[in-house]
Amino acid sequence: MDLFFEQLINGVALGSLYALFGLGFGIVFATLGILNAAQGTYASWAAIVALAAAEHYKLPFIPALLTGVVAAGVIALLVDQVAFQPLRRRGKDMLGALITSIACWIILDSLAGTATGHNSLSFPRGTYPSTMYHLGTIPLPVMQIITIAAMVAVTVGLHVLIRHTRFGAAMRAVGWDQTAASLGGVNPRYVVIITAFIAGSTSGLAGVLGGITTHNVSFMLGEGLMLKGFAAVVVGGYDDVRGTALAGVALGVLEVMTSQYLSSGLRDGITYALLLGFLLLRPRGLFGSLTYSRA
Amino acid sequence: MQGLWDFWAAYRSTLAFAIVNSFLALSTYAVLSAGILSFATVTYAAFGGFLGARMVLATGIDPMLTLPAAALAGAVLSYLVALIFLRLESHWMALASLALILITRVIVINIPVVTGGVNGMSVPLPVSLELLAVLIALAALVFWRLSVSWYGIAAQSVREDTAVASSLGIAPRKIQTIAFVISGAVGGLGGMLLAGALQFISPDTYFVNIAFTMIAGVVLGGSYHWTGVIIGAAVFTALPVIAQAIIPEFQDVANGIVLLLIMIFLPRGLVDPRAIRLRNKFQLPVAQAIKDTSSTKLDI
Amino acid sequence: MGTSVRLGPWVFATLAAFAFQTTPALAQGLTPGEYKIGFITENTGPIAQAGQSFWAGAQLAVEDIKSSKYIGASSIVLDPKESGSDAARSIQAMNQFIADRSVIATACCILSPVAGSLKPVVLAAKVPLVIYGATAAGLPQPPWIYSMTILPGPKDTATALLVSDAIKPKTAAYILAADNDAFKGRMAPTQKALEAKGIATAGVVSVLTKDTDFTAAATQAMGLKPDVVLVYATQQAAAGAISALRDRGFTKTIIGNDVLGPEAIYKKMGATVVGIPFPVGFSDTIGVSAEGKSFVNAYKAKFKVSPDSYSAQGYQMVWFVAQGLKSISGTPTRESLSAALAKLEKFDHNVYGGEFMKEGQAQTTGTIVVNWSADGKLVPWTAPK
Amino acid sequence: MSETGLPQSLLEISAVGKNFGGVAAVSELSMVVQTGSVAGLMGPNGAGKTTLVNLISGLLPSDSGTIRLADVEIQRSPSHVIAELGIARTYQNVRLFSGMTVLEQVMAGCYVRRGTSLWASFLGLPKARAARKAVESHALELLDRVQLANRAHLLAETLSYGEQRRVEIARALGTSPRLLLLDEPTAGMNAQESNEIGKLVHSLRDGGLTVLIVEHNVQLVKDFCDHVTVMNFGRFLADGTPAECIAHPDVQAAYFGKTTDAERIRTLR
Repeated sequence: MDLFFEQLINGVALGSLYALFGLGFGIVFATLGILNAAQGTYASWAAIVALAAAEHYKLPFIPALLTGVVAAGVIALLVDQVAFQPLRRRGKDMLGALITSIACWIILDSLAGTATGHNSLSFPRGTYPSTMYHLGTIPLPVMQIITIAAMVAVTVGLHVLIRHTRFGAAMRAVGWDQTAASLGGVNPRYVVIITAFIAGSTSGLAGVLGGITTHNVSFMLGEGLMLKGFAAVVVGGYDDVRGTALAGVALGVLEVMTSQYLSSGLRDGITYALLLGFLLLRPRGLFGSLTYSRA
Repeated sequence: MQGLWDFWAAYRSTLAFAIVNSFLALSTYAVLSAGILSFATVTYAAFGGFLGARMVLATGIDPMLTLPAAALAGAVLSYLVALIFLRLESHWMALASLALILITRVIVINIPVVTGGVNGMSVPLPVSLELLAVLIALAALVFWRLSVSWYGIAAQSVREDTAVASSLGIAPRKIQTIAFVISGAVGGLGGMLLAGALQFISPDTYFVNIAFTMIAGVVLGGSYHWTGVIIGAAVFTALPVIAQAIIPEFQDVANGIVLLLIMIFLPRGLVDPRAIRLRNKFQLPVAQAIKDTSSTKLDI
Repeated sequence: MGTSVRLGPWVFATLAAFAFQTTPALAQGLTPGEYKIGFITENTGPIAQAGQSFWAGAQLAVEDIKSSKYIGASSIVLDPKESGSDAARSIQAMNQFIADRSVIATACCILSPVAGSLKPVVLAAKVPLVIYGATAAGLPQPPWIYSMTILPGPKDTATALLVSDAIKPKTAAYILAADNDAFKGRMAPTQKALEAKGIATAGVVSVLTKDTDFTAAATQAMGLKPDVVLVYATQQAAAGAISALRDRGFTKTIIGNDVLGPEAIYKKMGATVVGIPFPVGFSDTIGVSAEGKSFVNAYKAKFKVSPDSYSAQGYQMVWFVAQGLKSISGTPTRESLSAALAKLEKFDHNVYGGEFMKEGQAQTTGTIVVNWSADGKLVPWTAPK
Repeated sequence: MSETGLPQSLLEISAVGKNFGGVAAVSELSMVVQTGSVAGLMGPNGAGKTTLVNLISGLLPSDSGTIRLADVEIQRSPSHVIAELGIARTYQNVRLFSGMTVLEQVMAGCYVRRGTSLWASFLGLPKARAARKAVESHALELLDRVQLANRAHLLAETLSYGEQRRVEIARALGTSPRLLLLDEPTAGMNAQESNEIGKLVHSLRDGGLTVLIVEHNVQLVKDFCDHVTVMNFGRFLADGTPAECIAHPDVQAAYFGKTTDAERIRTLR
C-alpha cells in the first residue's frame, strides 16, 4: 500500500505545479479576457533566469527563486503592454489577442531555446534544498513539500486578494467590462498592469519549481505546463482560484494513478477527455459561477 | 532562363505547401465566416489524411479517389462535431476544439493499425503542383459562389449579430452546421493533400502547430473575405523561407515579430472588404452626389 | 606592339595544341573544384543539441580533407539549410538543394519520420543522400540513400549482456519512451536476450518523450523491486528518469544507452549519472585509433569541447562522400557519385576503427561499454565489487 | 371574426411573466393587438416594454403565460421560427450588420422570403438567379418607401442616425411580416422626422400590416396610434384610445409622480 501513498504524494506535488501555472493562466483569462498562448514561456523564462541567478551569481535558493518569479512577472508585463494593449484600445476582441499571444509565444520560445543552447539544463546540486524526509517508509523530498506549500499559499493569497480586497473588486470589475469599470473610478490600465504581473509571476513560480523538481530547464518546460494548466483552468472554472487549484491537483493525481495502474499511453488522453467533457457538459467548470448576459 | 528555372524548381515545394496551408486556412475560415472560432480543422485534417493514406495502402485503389473520400470523411466528422459543439458559447467552442486536437493526437498514437501509431506511415499519394493548382482554383470557385449566394448573406448576418439574424428568420444553428460541414470537407481534403505533400505522416504532423499556423494565416490575410485567407496562408508559409534566407539563426523570432506587427497595425488583415467599401464611399461620381442632395424632399 | 598582332594567330595555335596535349594527363584524376554537399541541419528544435554535434563534426571533416589534400586540389563545401527537425521544412530544403545544380550530394535527418518523408523526394530526384542520425531500419537504399548512423541496437544488447554477466541480477525493469519507435525497436531484442539468460522482466514502465516529470515513473519502477533498471528513452527523458531514480534512493545498477554520451549530459546530471554503464560507438578517450586521436584533438581545438559519437558520425559522413569523389575521374555527377558510393566497402579514413559498409548501412564491430567517472571523464565500465 | 376573414385580434398575450434573478421585468401581463391596427405600448423607463417586445419576438423565453399569433402559440418557439410566422422587429438602439451595404441589410431581411433553396442559389441555377433579381428589386422598392433608394450601395454604418433607423425598418419589412414591432422608432429624432415615421407607419397599415409601437413620444402616439396599452413596473396599468390613456390619472401618476408626492416635496422646502 506504501506504493499507493507514495504515488498519491507524487500526484499532489505534480498537480500543485499544474495548479500554480493554471492560477496565472486563469487570472489572465478571467480578468483580461485573453487566452494567452505565451503563458507557457513565462514559466520557461522564470526557470532560466532563476538558474542563471543560482549558477552565475551564486544566489542562494530563495533569492534565486524570487529573481526568476519577478523576471516572469516583468516579461508578462512587457507582453501585455506590447502585444495586448494596442488591441485593447480597439475594444475587447479575443481572437486578435490570441494571435498576438501566439506571436509572443513563438518569439519567447525560440529566444528561450537560444538562451539554453537548445539543451535541457538543470539546477546544480547545491543550489536547492534536497534533504529527503521520511513519512514512515515513504520518501518525501523537501522540494515536493515546498511545491505543495507554495501552491496552497498562492491559492489562499489570490483568493483573499480577489474576493476580499478593493483591488480584487477592481480586477473583477475590469474582467466584466473595462469601460464600465473605468466609469466606476477604477483605473483599468493600472489594474491590467498589476494583474498581468501577478499572473506572470504565479506561472513563473510554477516554472522555477518545475524546473528544479524535473531537472529540465528548457523551452519544453513551459509547453508541458501550458497544456495541463489550461486543462486545470477549464475543469476548475476560470473565475474561481480555488477551483483551478483543486482541479490542478486532481489532474496531477489522476495522471500519476493512470500511468501506475492503467497505461501511460492513455494518461494524456484521459486528462484531455476530462477537459472536453467539462467543456461540453459544464463549461463554467466545477466552481465557476454562471454568467448572466442580457440579450 | 536557367536561373529562373532553378529558382522555380527550388521554391516549388514552398508553393505546394502554401496551397496546402490555404486549404486548411479556408477550412478555418469556413466556420469563422459564420461567427465560430474553432481549431477543429486539425482533427478533420488528421482524419482525412490518415484515412485516405490507409485506404490507398489497404485497398490499393487509385490515390486520386482518396481526395473526395477524405473530403467526405471530414464533412461527416465535422457534422458530428457540430451536433455536439454548437451548443457551446463562442469562447468555450474555441477551448473545446483545442481539447479536441489534443485528444486527436492521443487517438492517432493508440490506433497503430490505421495510423501506423507512433512510427507514422508513408503516403503513396503523389501530389503534383498542377493537381494542387486545379484543386485550389476549384476551392476558390466554391468559396466565391458561397459568398455571393444566399448562404453568404445569411452567414455574414449570423457572424455580425446572431440575435438579429435569428429575428430575421435566419436559423443560426442551421447556417453554422452548414459552415461546419464545409469546413470539414475542405479540412479533410487539406489533410489528405498535406499527407501527399509530406509523403510521410506521424502523430505530430496534425497537432497544435498547424492549428496556430492556420489561425494566424486567416487573421493575417483578413478573416472577412476568402481571398484574404488564401493570401494570408501563402504569406505565412513563405515567412519562414524568406526569414531563413535573411537571418537563419533568428528566423523563428523574425516570424513571431512579423506576425505581431501585422496583428497590431493591420487588425482586420491584409484584405478587408469593409475598408475597401469605406474608401469607395468617398469616390461617389460628382453627378450622383449632386442628385442625392437635391432630391431629399420627401414624397409619401 | 605591332609584332604581337602578326604573331597572334600562330602563337595561339601552338598554345592551344600544348594545352590540349597536357589535359589528358590530368584526365584520370578528379577534376579540381569545390564540390557542394547540401546539409539539412537541425540546430534548433527539440533535438538541437545533438544536431549541433553532427554539424560540428561535418565542418571539421571538410577542413581535414582540404588540409590533408585527400582529394587533391579539390575541396568539399557544406551548404547548410535549417529544418528544426520539421518534415515540411526539410522537404522544402531538400527541393532547394535538388534545384541547385552545384549540389552533388545531400545529407540529413536525425528523426526517422523526417528521413521517411525525404526518401521518395530523393529517389525521384536522383541525388545521393547520406543519413547521419536517423536509426530506423530500412532507410538505406543504394545507390541513392546511405546511412552513416552507428546502429545502436546491437550495442545495447551487448552492453546489457556484459553488465548482467557481471552483476547476475534475477529481475530487470525497463523504462521505455512509449512514443518513440526507435527505442521500442531497440528494447525488444535486449529484453529477449536477458530473458533467455533467465533474467525475468519485472515490468516495463512507459514514459513519454515530451514528459517533464519522472518522479511517478521512478516510483513505479522501484515499486517493481528490480535488481537492475534499463532505460530506453530519448536524451531528456532518460536523464529525467535516471535523476528521479537516484533522487528517490534507487542505488542498484541502472543501464543507459548512447544518449548519455555527450559531455552536456554529465554537466547537467552530475553525480546521478556517475557509474551508469552505457555503450558508445565512439569514445574520445577509450580504445581510440590513431585517426581517432587526431580527430579528437582537432575537434577540441576548434570547438573547445570533446567530441561525442554524434560528432564522429557527422565527421565520417563527409569523409564517406570524399572517398566516393576520390574514386571518380573527370567531373563527378550525381549519378557517377552514387555509383561510386555504392562500390565502397572499406573506409580509407575511419575514426571508429573497424567500420565497414554493408548494403548502404555503416556497421561497426565491437562495443565499448563506458560510464562517466566522478571527475567527468568517460572511463571503461568495471563491475562494482 | 371581422369581415376580412382575418381573426379579429392578431396577437393575444395572456398572463405573460419574465424575471431576471429576483426582478420581475414583466408579470401577469395580458393585452391584445387588433389585426390591421397601429397599437401603442407606453410606460415610463424600466416599465418592461422592451422586455415584452423581446418576449414576443422570441429573443428571450418567457417564464409564464402564453403568446398567440393568429391562434398559434409562439411563446416557446425560437425567434427564427417566430420571424417566419410573420413577426418582424426593430431594436431600441439600432443593430445593423457592420460591413454590409444598405441593400445587403435589406437582402438579409428578405432571406426568409428568398424563394429558392440555398443549394440552387449556390449553384446559380437560372431559376435561382431570376428569384434573386426579383428579391433585389423588391428590396430596392422597400428602400424607396423609406426614401433611401439612393443610399443602396453605401455601408449602412456610414449613414446618419435617422437614416439607419429607416434602414432597420426596411430590413424588417423584407421578411414580409404580418406584425411589425417597432421599439422606440423615433428615439433621438426631431418632430419633422418623427412625423415622417408616423406617416410611414400609416402607409404600411393601409397596406394591411399590423404594427405595435413601443414609444415615449406622446405626440406620435396621439397622432398615429389607434389603440394604446400602458405598462408600469412590468404590470398592466391602463389601455384605450391615446386620448383616454393620456388623461388617465394612474398614467399621469406613473409618468409625473403622484400629486401627494408633489405636495410633500413643496413642504420639505
